Amino acid sequence: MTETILPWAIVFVMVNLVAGLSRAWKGPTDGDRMLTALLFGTTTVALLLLMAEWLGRPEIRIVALLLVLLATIVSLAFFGMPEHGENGDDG
Amino acid sequence: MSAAILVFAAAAIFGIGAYGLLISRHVMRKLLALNLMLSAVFLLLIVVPAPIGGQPDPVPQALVLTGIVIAVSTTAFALALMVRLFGKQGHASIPSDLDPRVWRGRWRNSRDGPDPERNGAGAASGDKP
Amino acid sequence: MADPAALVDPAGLVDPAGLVDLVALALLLAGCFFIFAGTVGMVRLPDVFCRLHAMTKADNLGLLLLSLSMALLAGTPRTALLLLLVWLLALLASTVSAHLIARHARTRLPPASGTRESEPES
Amino acid sequence: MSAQLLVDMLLGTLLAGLAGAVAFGRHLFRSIVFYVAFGLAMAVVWARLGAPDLALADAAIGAGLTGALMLVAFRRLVEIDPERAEDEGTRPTGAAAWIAVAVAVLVAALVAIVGLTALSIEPAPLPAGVLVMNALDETGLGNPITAVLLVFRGFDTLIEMVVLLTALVAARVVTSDAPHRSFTLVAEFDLPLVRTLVAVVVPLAVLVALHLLWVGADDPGGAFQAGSVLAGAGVALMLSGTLVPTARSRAPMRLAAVAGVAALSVLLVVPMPDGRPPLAFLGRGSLLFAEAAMMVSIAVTLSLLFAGAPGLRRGLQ
Repeated sequence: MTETILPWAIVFVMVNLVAGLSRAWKGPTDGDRMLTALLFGTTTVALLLLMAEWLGRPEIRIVALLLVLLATIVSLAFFGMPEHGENGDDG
Repeated sequence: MSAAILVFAAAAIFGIGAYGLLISRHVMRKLLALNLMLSAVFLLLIVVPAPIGGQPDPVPQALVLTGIVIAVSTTAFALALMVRLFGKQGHASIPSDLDPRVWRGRWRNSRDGPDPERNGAGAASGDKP
Repeated sequence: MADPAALVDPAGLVDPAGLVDLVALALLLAGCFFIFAGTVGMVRLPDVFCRLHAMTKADNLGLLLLSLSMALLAGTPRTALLLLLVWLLALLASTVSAHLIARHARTRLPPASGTRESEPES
Repeated sequence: MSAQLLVDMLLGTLLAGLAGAVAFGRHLFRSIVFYVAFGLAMAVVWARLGAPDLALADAAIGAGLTGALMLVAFRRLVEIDPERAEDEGTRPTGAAAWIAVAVAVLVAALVAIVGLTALSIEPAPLPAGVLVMNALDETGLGNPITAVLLVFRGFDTLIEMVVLLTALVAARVVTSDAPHRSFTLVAEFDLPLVRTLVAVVVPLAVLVALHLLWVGADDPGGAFQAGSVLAGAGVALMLSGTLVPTARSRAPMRLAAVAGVAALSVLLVVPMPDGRPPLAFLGRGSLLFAEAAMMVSIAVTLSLLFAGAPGLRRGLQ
């Protein structure tokens, strides 16, 4: 189980990660982009938990804990970002 | 094998960072590009030395660890500089070294005053509130 | 994606350790499914509010299932507690982030008109 | 293809793709978001490579601090002039753009060649890392990275701390005559959710930092990681309005900022006349003391750099 399936689960989660990033590129609003960062954070935590088990390294779980602890400060910094020049148009 | 893959990734990141550094004029973009190049160097430092006991060599690990912290502090300083620059000159761009128009402009600048192609922003606008 | 040979191990169904593995596998697959659902919502839904709604819930459920699976595999109460803490914090983080992003987006485009505008069928 | 190889290839591609998304494209805000994602991906790569110390530092800094730093700086630009915040001026086109592409490709090829060559040559019979591992027992430490930082390259670490302090002083000079504004963003609204978040996250972050400091001698962790985590907590406090930047710096703050340099220099220099190795005269206690001082210094320095102000005080909340 650990040997055979976990790496494939990791690959699957990573593919999800990449697919979700398309939203950060397309936008169209700043909120969408921040939302992708949020999704990226949650999925990365899942990825780290899987890796901790796969590689047999429990320290990686502390990394995941740190990520969830501090991931919010980016959203806090983003909140209320004023309107800026090119906001809203598709890129 | 996986080391080789990550060396290629580091090379790509370094190249992308170099491109961004050369092509962009906004200071923050240049900073982002510089940080990318830095990450590529960190990656190389960890991946290239032979692992010891299943772990990357501890000496470069220590170097990179301090490097990460130093990088964020210098970035913070550079960002403070950028905000000041923006307040002073009204935009946060510095001319790209690659643009022939800028070369011409510089030459003209040194001869007879400000460069008209910069929309007068460099010289006209003073310190904004 | 799963290796079928690992599953039909006949001893696995009798042996409690094998049973735990099986439950862990089921949870893992379910977790992957919900993460996938979150990604699909992220890519396909029409506007920020819908995406927020879909993504935060599906992803956190996926994370819960994955954490449960990993806790079963690791098998120690300490790890299980740590994973539970990680999940609770992730829940808190995405609650606050989603709230902030939604609030931010609402000052830009009022939800009613914004949703109607960007809905594909109208 | 083995799944392991596939994971590595995906990670490499993801990193390079994220780097591309940062460097290309017109929206600065989008580049910043992708840079945050890049920091997260770096943390995953460090975890994959078996370097949890780096993953810890990058999780705290790359994912939280740098992103918040960039966003706040960008926001300052937007507040001064929303029209020109993203203004790039004219980007090089034509021949100049091609020169940039050529240089980038050349540089990337060079890095790849150097890296691959370094991989293929026979490693030195006794690289520094092996020497460190062999001498690890004499230091009484279990974590070779902490041993390198404090025992084998202690003076190097001292200079790193000085660099950190220099960045703080330099930033202070730059911002000295600028108006100090608080982060009124979230604080203005006084959202109950944010208060809850801060009430949970900050004590936990302090706890994690102390844990990392305490186990750092033997397990992944140490002053740099713990300091980054504390700085993250400080940034959360500032962004929520619990701490407010002030124009006046008070003595405790300054002391905290120089504590690392002071403690490290004392502990490195005092044992020298006796011919004993640096940091040896108190055993593990002195190491823990030095690490604690460094942690406080790193946390305070990074927080003050984030605030862009000489001091901090409690906010209204």
